[in-house]
Amino acid sequence: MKTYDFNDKYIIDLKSEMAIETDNIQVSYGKNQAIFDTSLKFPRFKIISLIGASGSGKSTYLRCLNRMNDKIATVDGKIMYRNVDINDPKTNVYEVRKHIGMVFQRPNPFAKSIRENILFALKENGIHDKNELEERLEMSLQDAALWEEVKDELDTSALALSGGQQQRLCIARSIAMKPDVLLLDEPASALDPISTSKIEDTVQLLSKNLTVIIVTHNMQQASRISDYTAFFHMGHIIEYNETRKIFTKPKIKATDDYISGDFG
Amino acid sequence: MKTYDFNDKYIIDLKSEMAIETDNIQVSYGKNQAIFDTSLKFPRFKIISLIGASGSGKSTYLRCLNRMNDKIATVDGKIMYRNVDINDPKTNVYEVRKHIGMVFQRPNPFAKSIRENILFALKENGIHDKNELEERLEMSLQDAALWEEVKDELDTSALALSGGQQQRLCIARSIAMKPDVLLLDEPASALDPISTSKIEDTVQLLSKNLTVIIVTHNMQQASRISDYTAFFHMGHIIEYNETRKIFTKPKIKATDDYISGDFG
Amino acid sequence: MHPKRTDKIATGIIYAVVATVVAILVFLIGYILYNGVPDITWHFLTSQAQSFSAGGGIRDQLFNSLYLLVLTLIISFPIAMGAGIYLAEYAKDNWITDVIRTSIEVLSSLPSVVVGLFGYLLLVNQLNMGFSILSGAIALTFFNLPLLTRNIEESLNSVPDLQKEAGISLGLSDWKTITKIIVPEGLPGILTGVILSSGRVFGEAAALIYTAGQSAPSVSYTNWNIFNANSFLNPMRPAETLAVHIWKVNTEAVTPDAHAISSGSSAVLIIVILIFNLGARFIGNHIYKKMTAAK
Amino acid sequence: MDEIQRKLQQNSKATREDHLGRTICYICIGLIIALVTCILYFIASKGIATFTKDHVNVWQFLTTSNWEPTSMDSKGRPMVGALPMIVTSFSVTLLAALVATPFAIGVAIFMTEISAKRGAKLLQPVIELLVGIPSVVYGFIGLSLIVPFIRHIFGGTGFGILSGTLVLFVMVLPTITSLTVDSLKAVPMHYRQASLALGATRWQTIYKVILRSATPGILTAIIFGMARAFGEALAVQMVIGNAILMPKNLVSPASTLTSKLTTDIGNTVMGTLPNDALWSLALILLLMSLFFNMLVRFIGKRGNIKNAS
Amino acid sequence: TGCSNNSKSSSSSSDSSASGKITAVGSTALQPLVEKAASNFQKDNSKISITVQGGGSGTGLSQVQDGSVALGNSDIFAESKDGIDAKKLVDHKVAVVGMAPVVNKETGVKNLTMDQLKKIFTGKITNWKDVGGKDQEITVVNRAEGSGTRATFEDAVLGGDKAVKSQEQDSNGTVQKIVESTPGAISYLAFSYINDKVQAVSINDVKPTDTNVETNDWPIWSYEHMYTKGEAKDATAKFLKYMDSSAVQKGLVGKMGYISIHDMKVQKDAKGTVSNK
Ligand SMILES: Nc1ncnc2c1ncn2[C@@H]1O[C@H](COP(=O)(O)OP(=O)(O)OP(=O)(O)O)[C@@H](O)[C@H]1O
Ligand SMILES: Nc1ncnc2c1ncn2[C@@H]1O[C@H](COP(=O)(O)OP(=O)(O)OP(=O)(O)O)[C@@H](O)[C@H]1O
Ligand SMILES: [Mg+2]
Ligand SMILES: [Mg+2]
Ligand SMILES: O=P([O-])([O-])[O-]
Repeated sequence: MKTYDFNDKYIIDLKSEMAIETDNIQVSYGKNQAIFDTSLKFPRFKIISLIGASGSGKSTYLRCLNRMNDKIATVDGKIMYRNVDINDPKTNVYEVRKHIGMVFQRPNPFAKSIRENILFALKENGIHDKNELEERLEMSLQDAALWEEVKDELDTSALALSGGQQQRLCIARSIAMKPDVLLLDEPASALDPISTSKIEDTVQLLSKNLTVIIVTHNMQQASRISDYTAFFHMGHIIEYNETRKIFTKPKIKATDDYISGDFG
Repeated sequence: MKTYDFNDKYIIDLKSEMAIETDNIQVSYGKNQAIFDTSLKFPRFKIISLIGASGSGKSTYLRCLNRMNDKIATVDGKIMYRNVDINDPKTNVYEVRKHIGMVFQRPNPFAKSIRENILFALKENGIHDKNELEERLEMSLQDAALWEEVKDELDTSALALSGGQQQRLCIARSIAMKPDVLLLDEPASALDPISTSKIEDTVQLLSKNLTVIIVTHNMQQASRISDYTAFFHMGHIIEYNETRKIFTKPKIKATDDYISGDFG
Repeated sequence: MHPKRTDKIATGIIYAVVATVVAILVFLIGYILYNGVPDITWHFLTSQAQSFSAGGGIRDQLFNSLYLLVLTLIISFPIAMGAGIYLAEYAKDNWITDVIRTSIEVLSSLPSVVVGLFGYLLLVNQLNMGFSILSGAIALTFFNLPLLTRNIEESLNSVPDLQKEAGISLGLSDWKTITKIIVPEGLPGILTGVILSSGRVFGEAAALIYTAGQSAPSVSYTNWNIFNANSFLNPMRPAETLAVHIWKVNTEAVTPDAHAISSGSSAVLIIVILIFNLGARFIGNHIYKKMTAAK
Repeated sequence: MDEIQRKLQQNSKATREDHLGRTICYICIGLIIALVTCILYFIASKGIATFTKDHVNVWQFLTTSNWEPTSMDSKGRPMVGALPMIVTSFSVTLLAALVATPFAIGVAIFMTEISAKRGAKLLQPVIELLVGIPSVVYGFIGLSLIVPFIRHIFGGTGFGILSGTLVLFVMVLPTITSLTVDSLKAVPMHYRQASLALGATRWQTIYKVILRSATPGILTAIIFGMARAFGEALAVQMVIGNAILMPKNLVSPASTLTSKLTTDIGNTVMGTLPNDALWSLALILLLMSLFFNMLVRFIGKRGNIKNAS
Repeated sequence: TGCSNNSKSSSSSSDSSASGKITAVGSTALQPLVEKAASNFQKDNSKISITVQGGGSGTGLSQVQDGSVALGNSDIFAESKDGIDAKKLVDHKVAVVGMAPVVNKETGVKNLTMDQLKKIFTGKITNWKDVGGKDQEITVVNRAEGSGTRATFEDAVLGGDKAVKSQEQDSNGTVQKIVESTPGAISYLAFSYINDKVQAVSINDVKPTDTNVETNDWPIWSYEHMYTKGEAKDATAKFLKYMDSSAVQKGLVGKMGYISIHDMKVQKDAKGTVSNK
């Protein structure tokens, strides 16, 4: 494997309003450090892709952003969201996760009906108004481009849906909470191309109202849908720039090698 | 979902020597028929991709070719290999599987050392000659492009390898048996691009000595590596042609839609 | 074709082994039912036991067994649930957890006489609870706890982590996620555990001889005041269960029809366990389907 | 500070729920630990009295074979030698496990590898029913069928280790089987696929791949079965003969720790040597179950290490 | 506290007004009689609830001594049990029970001399042919050490010698079953447990009958005791009085295979000395 200098990095300086930013994030699993000193800013209403080889720490980094690494890893550094350091142990993680939703690589609907999948968390959060619930149900399924396919079988088990539908349901479930930021960890890697392109459409639609950070292995996908792209390598952020620039004129050799498949 | 006429199909007429061919294969899981009437011929020393949407029956079809569907599904029709109908219940399935190897979507090394992973099946098949075993070990790891990476740690656990390495180990394990045909079911879908491209290289190398049939969701992959491509749709074979032709000028509308992502 | 032949022979042997085990069970069940079913009459099920004359029934013993089971479950299930959740969801991988697990295993492999004697010493004598259903239920809790705990832990662990991540990522508390999402999914497994441990509670005698006692004072089935000594619901009365009854009529062969009573009782025991088994499975599936909207 | 900022920094219902849930769980686990501590303390303190209060020599207790707590030996020490009971307990336990294990493994293989659907459906209830048959019933079936059968074949009284073994065999079969099934099921599906795809026969796959990787689990199953056998009282008591003699062969009456305990406990007076000595037997039982557990842990750890390296 | 002996009695002496809770624990040989008597007694005294438990004579004596139960049932004198302070206990003899050697029917033996019996139980005679039976090995089945039945039998038969080590069973029913089915088996049972499936053996040509017990011609017998800690009070006293009444002594006792203490022509003290009444 070629070795690259981790200090050789390029991070774009962004000026617009930020949805969330991290400041010198370090993550360790026990004694193994998985993320080193990562500071990134994610502009509002944009789609940002995280790319990099397997094990480079993309998931680890993403999971910090809504504290999903609590109890699994130790996370140092600041994560600023609405001027609050949400990595502070005193921050209410449950609130954090309501505002920063997450969708995982493998679809994980609850073993409940489609309706309950969406409404469960809403009800638990104290929304009991029938109309409001119905509205959110339809709105979120619409936004996840699933409404047409399931509107007649809202009370059947979510597990009966196809993989792609399940994944869109998971997205719908997240956006029903009206999050500010949506984190997606390889949401389409287990899916066929058709389902994948549906998910991509959904994501692009969503970015009108929220910020999307998406981990992907699929370079085409990153270049198709995202505004910015961050390239990770062995726990270090190597390059963060506009997607167009990353894929046409990467500033760092490592990025170039990775994108052209001449890496490692 | 658009509907297509399953009778509208195109199957290339091949003349060269065949490694294996299927004649009117039908597969059912209980009452659900998953594969209808599929007749395909796979030329020797070529790479053939099977593509199609999720659930279209690619895996099901592939698994028939070395009888891995025994006891799971009922398979009707003929599968000719070296002039023997290997779908005949009287055929010795263990012999069949020695000649027609298979590698699965998720790497599945045994919880044994790297060496034992390769040698296990050989020893079980009565090969006890030290030299021969060593030779096969090295040869197969070389062919799977893994030798350089593991030659110094042959006696450590295979589970300590990375996903990509594990998958190449599984390929090595299969080719150590010196099969005629190698079946690969989405061998790279769980891997990152670098590992993927290594697997692709391996496959291309292998096709000098054997026939490879590979299921993939990745259209780029299919077009990069395979000589022929078969497109499945809802259990039917729709189009089978040279890869170049399939991806540039598909003869059937369904194929065209699928490839251009305008499908379903 | 050598491996193929070995395969055939091995398969043959396994079939023979399975056939033997099934034969043993069929014989045992057959023996118990064949000997016992003819003795089961309505009178047998609904009248009081007799010690010196023939024709006694097992009404009180049958009720005591069921009541004891219910009490045992009431005491042990919530504790096991809490402990199971702890082990499946909260326990860290450290020595404290190791100690806890060992404790639970020790509890589960304790000989029932030892538990009985301990119950006798602590509950009956020290705590002055006397020979009573409650003492018995607490003693049986000792058996039930480890079985149930382990089972609940396993059932919860078998629910994929993905489900927990899903719940948590929606801003739900761990507790909500566990109780509302993971537990319902683990329910069929949990129910199986309850059935299995109930079987054990039903059949247990050694531990009960020293705790719930071996006499069945006559009680009134119309007295619903559980604090009244005469009430069938009073947990402080001694209560001979069916299994203890079988043991007693056999060891103290003063009842002329001891053989018939013990065969009849054994058959009743087995039948109750069977019914319980099937019923719980049925109900379990039903609940599961309802909760998960599966069809 | 806006609403969201404030909420982010405040505890909410979810926080409180979590605290409550955690507390409940801690209480439950605490209760269990308290129970175990309590049981260990009570039995240990009672069981040790024989040695501290009645001044019986521990070594003598474990290695001599004369059990007459009411009489003294020539040196004026009470005669309580538990050796025959210890030997018999171990004999029946080991033999029962030895006989039951092949059956259990066979059935487990059938349920997981050969006929995973129908076999499991048929045998699962079979096993659950075997668990459900009360030990008294096993005891009486043993007394009325097995003892005469053994007497018929081997002569003598029919009571003894052999009868005990046969009864225990059936009783531990479900324990060992269901735990073995669990450990076979835990072998990842893809091992089977990999092996079959390489042309291995089913038996080769089972024997070389599945049983190998399930070995720690199977050993655990056997040990739990042995723990069950070691502690079983009523059923064994009915068929073992209850004679405090060193077992000469498999068909002479003998006595296990549990059978001695159940037979005598009601006839002794709390606080006297004969009673204390019985509690010492209970203590041995307790220590043995501790020992079995340690063994399982050890095997579990070893198994993990082996699989990982 | 659940079932202790705190019997509260009302000031009135009227029969049906005494109330309370009595627990009687101990001898398994006595348990059926007390159980039956208790249930008859409760028909007229609905306010008194009586619980009868087995557990063995040892348990009965130690629990009544601890004060955890009101009545301790025992087949043996408190004096002859280690660890029991007999002075604190008050003895209430409620019945007499005879015990006899029993043998498997196939042995062909119906009578033994006292000496032969002793030699069999001490292991000196090991084959039935030595005492006039079949050529068959003798299998001795003893009651558990500490059982009242065994103590009584050994007092009367062994004269201080030690019994041979052999099978021990803790209950009459099991002994009965084993003697019935094991060829060559010998044991002993209380009269109430002897049935026609086993052979009761005469000693020195004296038959094991109630009449012979009453005159001490049959020497193996014992009292059934119900001990109280200190003098019995209130409900307990009332129940003990009932046990001594003719309803029990003339009816129940005989019906259940025991002998009424009032029918005895002799009496026995704690040391085993028999004297005329
Ligand atoms: N739960 C965990 N415990 C310990 N180490 C972990 C854990 N999860 C990840 N790691 C380690 O942290 C490093 C980064 O892993 P991470 O999963 O973040 O990579 P990734 O870029 O998401 O890879 P992939 O593309 O395969 O998903 C790896 O070395 C991995 O082994
Ligand atoms: N073991 C099985 N039992 C029952 N039905 C099955 C089984 N495996 C597959 N099927 C069904 O057969 C059909 C074809 O499935 P198959 O797995 O062959 O599709 P595929 O093309 O490989 O899809 P994917 O791309 O998702 O792997 C599907 O409808 C599927 O539900
Ligand atoms: Mg990842
Ligand atoms: Mg597939
Ligand atoms: O009546 P006993 O059980 O003490 O012989």
